[in-house]
Amino acid sequence: MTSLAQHIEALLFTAGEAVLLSEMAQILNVQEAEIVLALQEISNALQGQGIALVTTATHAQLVTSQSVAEFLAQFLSQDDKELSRAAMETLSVIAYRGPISRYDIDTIRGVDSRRMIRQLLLRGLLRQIRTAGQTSLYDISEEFLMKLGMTNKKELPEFASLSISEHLNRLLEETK
Amino acid sequence: MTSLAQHIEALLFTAGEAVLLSEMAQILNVQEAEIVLALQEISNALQGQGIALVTTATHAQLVTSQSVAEFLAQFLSQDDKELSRAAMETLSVIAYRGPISRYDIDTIRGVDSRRMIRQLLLRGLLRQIRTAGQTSLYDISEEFLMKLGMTNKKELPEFASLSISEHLNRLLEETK
Amino acid sequence: MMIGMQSVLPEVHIEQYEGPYDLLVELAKKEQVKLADISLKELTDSFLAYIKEYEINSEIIGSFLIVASTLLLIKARQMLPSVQSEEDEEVLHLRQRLAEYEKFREVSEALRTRWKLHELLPAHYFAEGEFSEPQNDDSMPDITSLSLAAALHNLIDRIPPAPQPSAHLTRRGRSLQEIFALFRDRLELANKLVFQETVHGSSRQDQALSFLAILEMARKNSVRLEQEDAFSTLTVHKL
Repeated sequence: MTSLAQHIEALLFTAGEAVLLSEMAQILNVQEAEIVLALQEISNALQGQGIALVTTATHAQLVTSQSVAEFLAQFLSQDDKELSRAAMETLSVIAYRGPISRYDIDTIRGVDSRRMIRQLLLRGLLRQIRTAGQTSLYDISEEFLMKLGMTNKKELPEFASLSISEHLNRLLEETK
Repeated sequence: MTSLAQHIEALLFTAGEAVLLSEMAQILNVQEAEIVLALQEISNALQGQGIALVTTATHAQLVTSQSVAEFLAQFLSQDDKELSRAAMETLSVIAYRGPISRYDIDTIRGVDSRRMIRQLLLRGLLRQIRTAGQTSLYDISEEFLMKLGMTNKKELPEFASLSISEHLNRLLEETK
Repeated sequence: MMIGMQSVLPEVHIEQYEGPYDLLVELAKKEQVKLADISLKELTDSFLAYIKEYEINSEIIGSFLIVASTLLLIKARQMLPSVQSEEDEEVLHLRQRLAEYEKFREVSEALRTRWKLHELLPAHYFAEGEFSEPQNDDSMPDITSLSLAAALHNLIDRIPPAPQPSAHLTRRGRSLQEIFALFRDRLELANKLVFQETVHGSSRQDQALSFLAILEMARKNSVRLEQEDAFSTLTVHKL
């Protein structure tokens, strides 16, 4: 695979969504025609793998391949109505400690929570609070609170003690 | 690529984070040894691409490849915390000798490493492997390898000689 | 010529050493040699001076004292010729461990220069925060507030506990200064004392420090030591 194709593949992989061909051309400082050729190369290289490339006239995106669609559909349907333990934990941290930064969430969980946060955002359970020039903070969404039948977070069980857990405070303090 | 390898690759891509080998074995209803073989197949298939596979004794994760790391570095912020000398020293001992008990880590470093191990666990750079009824063992996480731009700990400098030092084995034995 | 302890102590206070081996490697570095190539004898004074001078975190002081007690053997041989002179096992052991330790030290220095230099990234790394509103209400899973609380409890339980200082290492021992003062006071009263009797009943840590203290006093010519052979009574005379 050419170096250009490798760069494009990595860009698509880290973007995690459809990317404009024109944007890639700009980032990589090449003509769009070269991008199109490189995409063809990536598509060929991925032949027979579990990942594939989808392209339109304007966009490209890495996706799971057709050959595994059935398996994945079956696998993913299992946790449709259920959140994984990791997702539940992330959600609980945000519910009791929010608004909270991703850094603090990571510290409490001990692992990178980017993907979990993304998943929870997609499901409408979280809201992202952005302030110019500062790190985003996360809190549970109004919709989710309503779904829990609550009007205020303070109605969560053991809110008073869990939201100011000494244990967690110390942990965050230590890693600052 | 075998169908199993395709499924695993798709699973890893969808997960977007490290997945336990045992969990994959369970989902795909095969032995862990088969997973290990399939991972090798994926790793081979990805040779020369912009995506690669990181593996540890317990986990696997799809990541961007070494060949594009320098290119991607320009998009990364440098605000992250550095690693202290002592932290890297502890991680090195664990990387080369893991899975390793705290007692052996202390013996090699000549100092109580509890606080350090805890901090590294909290930062997700280590994993604690609990075996029923036995002392916990520690090993490095894929996060650690990724930060070093490596896909497997065998890529660590002088891995072969440091990981199986007869001399050190004897020293550790003597202090038991 | 007698070299004062302070003068062999270079700018060590700049950094808190992370352990006795770490300190020894750094001291050897200041002599511009590898630890494997220097005799521990040459580092003993600086090492002892360091632990005497600087407050070491109580969690790791024990490790320093264990090494100190081994180094004291070397020093004892210098000052008390009656102590047998061949390299004893304990010192040899320390040497071997240091040699192994130094390998990891070296490799970790190399890894530090690579840290986050060219890291590998996970999928969706740059995707954070690029989301629109949720598609529809169906996407919201069934969650109860109780399961939320349970999940947080679960997580808190799994946080590794803060290390408990282990009793044998961190029970606050006396500082070297305190032990100096103790010996001085006693010698003021008695003019001579028997080391073994004075330290009888105190911890191994305090005994090691006491021994260090009298060796140091002997060196500064404020006491004279007398011992028949390796394991006999050690008498300390005030000068």
